[in-house]
Amino acid sequence: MLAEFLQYLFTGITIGATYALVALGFTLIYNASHVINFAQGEFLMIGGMATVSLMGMGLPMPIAIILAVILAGILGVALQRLAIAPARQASVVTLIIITIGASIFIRGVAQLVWGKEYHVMPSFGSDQPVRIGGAVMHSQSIWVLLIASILVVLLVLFFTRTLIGKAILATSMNKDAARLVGIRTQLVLMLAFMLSALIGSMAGIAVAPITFTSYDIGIMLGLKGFVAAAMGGLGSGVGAVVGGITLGIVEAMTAGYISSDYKDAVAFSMILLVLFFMPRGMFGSRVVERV
Amino acid sequence: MSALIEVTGLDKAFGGVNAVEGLSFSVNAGQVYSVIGPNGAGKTTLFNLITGIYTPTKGEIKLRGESVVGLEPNQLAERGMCRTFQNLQICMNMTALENVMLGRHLQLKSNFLSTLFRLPSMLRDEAACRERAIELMEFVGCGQYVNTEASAMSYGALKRLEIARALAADPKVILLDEPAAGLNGTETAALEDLIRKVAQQGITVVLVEHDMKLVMGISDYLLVLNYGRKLAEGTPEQIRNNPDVIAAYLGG
Amino acid sequence: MLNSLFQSRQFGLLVLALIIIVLPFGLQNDFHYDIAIQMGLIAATVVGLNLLVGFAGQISLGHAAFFGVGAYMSAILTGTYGWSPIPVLLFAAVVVGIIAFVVGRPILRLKGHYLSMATLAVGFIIYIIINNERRITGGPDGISVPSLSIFGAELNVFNDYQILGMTLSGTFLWYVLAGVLLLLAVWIAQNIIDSPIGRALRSVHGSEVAARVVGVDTARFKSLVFVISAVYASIMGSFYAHYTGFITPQIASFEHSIVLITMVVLGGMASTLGVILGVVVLKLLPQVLADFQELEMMMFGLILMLTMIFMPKGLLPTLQGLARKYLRKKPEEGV
Amino acid sequence: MSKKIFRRAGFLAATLAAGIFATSVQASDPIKIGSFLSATGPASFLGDPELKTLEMYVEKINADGGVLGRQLQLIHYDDAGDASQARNFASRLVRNDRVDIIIGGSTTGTTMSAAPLIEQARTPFISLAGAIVITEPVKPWVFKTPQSDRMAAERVLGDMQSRGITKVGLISDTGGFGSSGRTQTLEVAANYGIEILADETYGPSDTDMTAQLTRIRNAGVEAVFNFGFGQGPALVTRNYAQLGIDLPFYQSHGVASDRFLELAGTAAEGLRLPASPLLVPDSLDDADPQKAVVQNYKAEYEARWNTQVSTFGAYAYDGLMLAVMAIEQAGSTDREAVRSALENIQGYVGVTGIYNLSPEDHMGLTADSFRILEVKDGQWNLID
Repeated sequence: MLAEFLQYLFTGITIGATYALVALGFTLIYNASHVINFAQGEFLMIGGMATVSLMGMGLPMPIAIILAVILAGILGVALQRLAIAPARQASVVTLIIITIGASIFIRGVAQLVWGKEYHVMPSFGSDQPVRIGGAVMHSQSIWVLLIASILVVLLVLFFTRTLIGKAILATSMNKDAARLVGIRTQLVLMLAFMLSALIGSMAGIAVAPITFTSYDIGIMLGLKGFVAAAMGGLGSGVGAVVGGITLGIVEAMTAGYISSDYKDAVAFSMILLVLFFMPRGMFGSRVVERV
Repeated sequence: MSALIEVTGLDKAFGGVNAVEGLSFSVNAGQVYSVIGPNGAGKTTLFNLITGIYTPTKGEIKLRGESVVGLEPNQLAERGMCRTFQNLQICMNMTALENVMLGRHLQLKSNFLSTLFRLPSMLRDEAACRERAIELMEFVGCGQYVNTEASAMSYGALKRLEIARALAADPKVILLDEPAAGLNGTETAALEDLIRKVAQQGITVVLVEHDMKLVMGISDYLLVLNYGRKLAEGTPEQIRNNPDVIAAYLGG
Repeated sequence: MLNSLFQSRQFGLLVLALIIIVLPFGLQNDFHYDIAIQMGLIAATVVGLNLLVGFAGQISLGHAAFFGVGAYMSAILTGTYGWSPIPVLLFAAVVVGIIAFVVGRPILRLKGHYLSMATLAVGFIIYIIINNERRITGGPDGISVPSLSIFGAELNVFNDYQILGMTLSGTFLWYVLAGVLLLLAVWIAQNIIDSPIGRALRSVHGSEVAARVVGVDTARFKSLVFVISAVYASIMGSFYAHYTGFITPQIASFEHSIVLITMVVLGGMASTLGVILGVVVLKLLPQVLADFQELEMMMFGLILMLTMIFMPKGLLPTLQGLARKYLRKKPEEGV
Repeated sequence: MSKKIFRRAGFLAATLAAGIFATSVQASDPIKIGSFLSATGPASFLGDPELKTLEMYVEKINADGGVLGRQLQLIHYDDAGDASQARNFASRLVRNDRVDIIIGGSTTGTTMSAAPLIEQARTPFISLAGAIVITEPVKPWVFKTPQSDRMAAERVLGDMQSRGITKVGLISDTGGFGSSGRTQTLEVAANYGIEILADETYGPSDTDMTAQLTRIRNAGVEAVFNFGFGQGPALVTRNYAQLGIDLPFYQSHGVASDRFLELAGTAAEGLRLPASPLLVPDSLDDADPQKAVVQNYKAEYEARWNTQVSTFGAYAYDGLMLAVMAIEQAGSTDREAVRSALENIQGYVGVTGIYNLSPEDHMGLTADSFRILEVKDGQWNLID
């Protein structure tokens, strides 16, 4: 009984950690620009696919990973400069469509360059599963959790301890005021997209040994990440992490105890329930209507 | 006759900070009643509480003897209360005239079927509504903007347009939140005239305003707020001579 | 002058009717008719969605689900249970209306991205049910739908009909039907927009708080327009199902919802003729890009992205703006 | 700036118009083979090898002089796995391009949504999708080359029966392939004295199935059967090994490719599945009539595309060869003649199996055409 529960829990936490990382990417961009970036999933895809293809060229794994992350970062900056910045006046829906267009475009290019097949990426460490209390966990899952935790800590430090991090936060709160005190908001926005891309690609690389990777892996992961971010409360880092982990655990528990047919449906119902009682997600800012 | 608006023991806290605290006052029908006070005194918060945009933490608000705490703004509109905003709330996706016609929303009884098929009854109502809206635009001095997109109008014109919209609802009481803010001398003078004309029609006017000359000129009664509390109330004459008010304004 | 001509209600309807009448002279074969008919049906759906998204400013990322429920109810009730298509279509519209009302009330309190999320979730749940309940819906492999019959007369795409001494193909009659449906959809949508109800809806978009203080029960109007647009989708979903004769859960999917809202935004939010243009472009694009094979996806994404970046207001409003600038040099008076 | 946008819009409109109308120009000479496949999208690992196969063999046949002295012209559209798109492209093929025969429909959904239109246009249609509903009941103009999913289920259950297994756990994906396979398996299990004790599913893009597998393990089963395609079954296989489940494990023909072995790695060791002989061309008995055909196709495909051959491409190979055979026998592209020639083809030795079609059977394969393979030392091994 306990072993079973633990198994579902581990499964949920592993999936959830991935969702959390994607959600963090959403949060970063949302915070700086109030844009929901539907191309977020493509950063994961770029991370995984670029690493695999660079390794295929004979590069050692660590170098391949670094190059892949840099590539994703450049892509993030390009996305902001070429697609988001020129459309500053556009409405929320228009921006959504632009990022969807961007994600289709990136996927289209990836398919041309890397083909349509799924690819295997070796685990970072051993391939032996880890056993805890009768349940097993992929050893790569430990890596995923580790990387997720480190990234979260780094992000917290970045936002609370560095000037540039504080600048991003200030821009998110009031763009005009930030500009008045001398923050170059365009630079801040670029930085937010870059950071988001870096986190996304690292998440993509970390999970690739578990999930495989292909040109279209970003669609579903991106969507689930958005769900997690909204559940946690857009703009809240804690919310993104809690939202992601909760979503993962709910999915695994539903598949284990209720019905695997309806695990996604249960997850989506739960979001509706959360939003019903907390219209700004679990940790979203309680903004007072100002008129 | 009892007061039109009666507020007793009103509190509003935002995250532990009291924006309005222990406030009681009443507005009599037919008055021009002004709320003044330094920035951050809680004037706009008070308006938002009275018009149902915020819910009070504590206290009672009565409109014509009926408790209205917890009612939605649209329910208050049904009871004859309408307002304007310090930061303009104009529908920029419509023409000026449509904005004013929107104000007559409650006066239109067209049902869904007559809308779907454009039945004559609905067209008649619309024509009457349009006529009244044009009248009101002329009344507030926006007559030349009838077919202009709201987004193409000047700030001062939009301020007056908002008053026309509020009047279109045939209110018993109208709350104006800093109507003179951002207006030049001539515009302010015109506004003063307009407020007088509105009051002459028997509509109670509640005003939040910084322009002391305007306030002292047209108000029947004043309420002075400071840090969310009542500092003083009385006729313009009494307020002008109140030492606390003088201290707050000079020291603040 | 030109401005009022563009915005006059009769003008738009007239242009549309003219296009629908003239178009057959350019359609060379049944495939062209096929695409045109689908454009008509989808356009009518999108005109309804535009009431919600374009005019009332409420985002829906799950609208295809309503389209799907209408389509599937028609497929199942006429196919499996042998009911008559038109009553089923109306019944489905009522059911979808009720569903939209029940879900709409709580989720329409949400704002911005949270509303998108909630509509996405509702859409996904409906899609998952359709996909999973294989015994009823046929599951992911889809279900076939009987042809439409009106008062006992079957309208089959594949038959020929004698009407007033002329032989007309079923496809042509479907074209006429789709054209009439689209005109009707536009007429009703314009009636709604150009009325106190429409004003209230637009005020929800323009300034919700202003709408509330003048007495607009915004919650009621949001849920009203949500229901209206869902009913539009349901009815057109039913017709679409009868027309194509076979449907799969994909028509209720998130992807399809995205396609629908993209049509609205691409064509021009709050422009009834604009969103129809959006449908035409997005329906033609895959056919045109089909020749590019591998490049198709990349080009589609690029076109979508560039159009929205350079024409954030959508195709038609941007083109209208340009036309106005060309035709009238003087700036508008009274500005 | 605005001028530029105008010009661009004009160009776009012109392109749109040209794209739609240009294809209606008729050339009478070549034999037109129409095709709509899921070359991209979630079913691309079906559509992609199918398209590659069609392209290379049309080229090859044309180089060898064509059919009836006429060249073949392949007109292909990518439906990206979307049934509505498939229907529209089928419409375009029969009504606009007026093709002589259609080979395509990678999935059951795309096939079924296109079928009514093609039937009506009285154009022979050879589908490459699996579900039994495509050819049962028989539709006059619709044929298919893959074995039905029911046959796969029967082969697997038969093999389980021979090993004395009676309690089985089923896990399938919620996409068309898995969902249809699941239904068939549940329907025929009793015929083999087998009870399905657990019936779990996963979404096509799920990344972890340990929860479902844990549930199956706890149901007290003696073997597990996974019906699905794509990367899902590889993940199931990995999760299966990771959980240390030590029961016989079966996959469907949906993963019958070397790619699957790469993805699943050592976790695939010991699992069995029904597959075409294509995966084990060299283990076939020399007397086996399929041996040469299979070896040939594999060699040619791999040489041309520099990538591993897949079972799904073979469906397209057999489809094309059947089409060519029928046209040759009919002596023309007269549609009715081709159709009737198709349904009378006997003893065609294909890569997938030996086809004996008839007016009652528009597929023409038996369950025996599936071989049972087992993974040993990372290689496919012929068991039965």
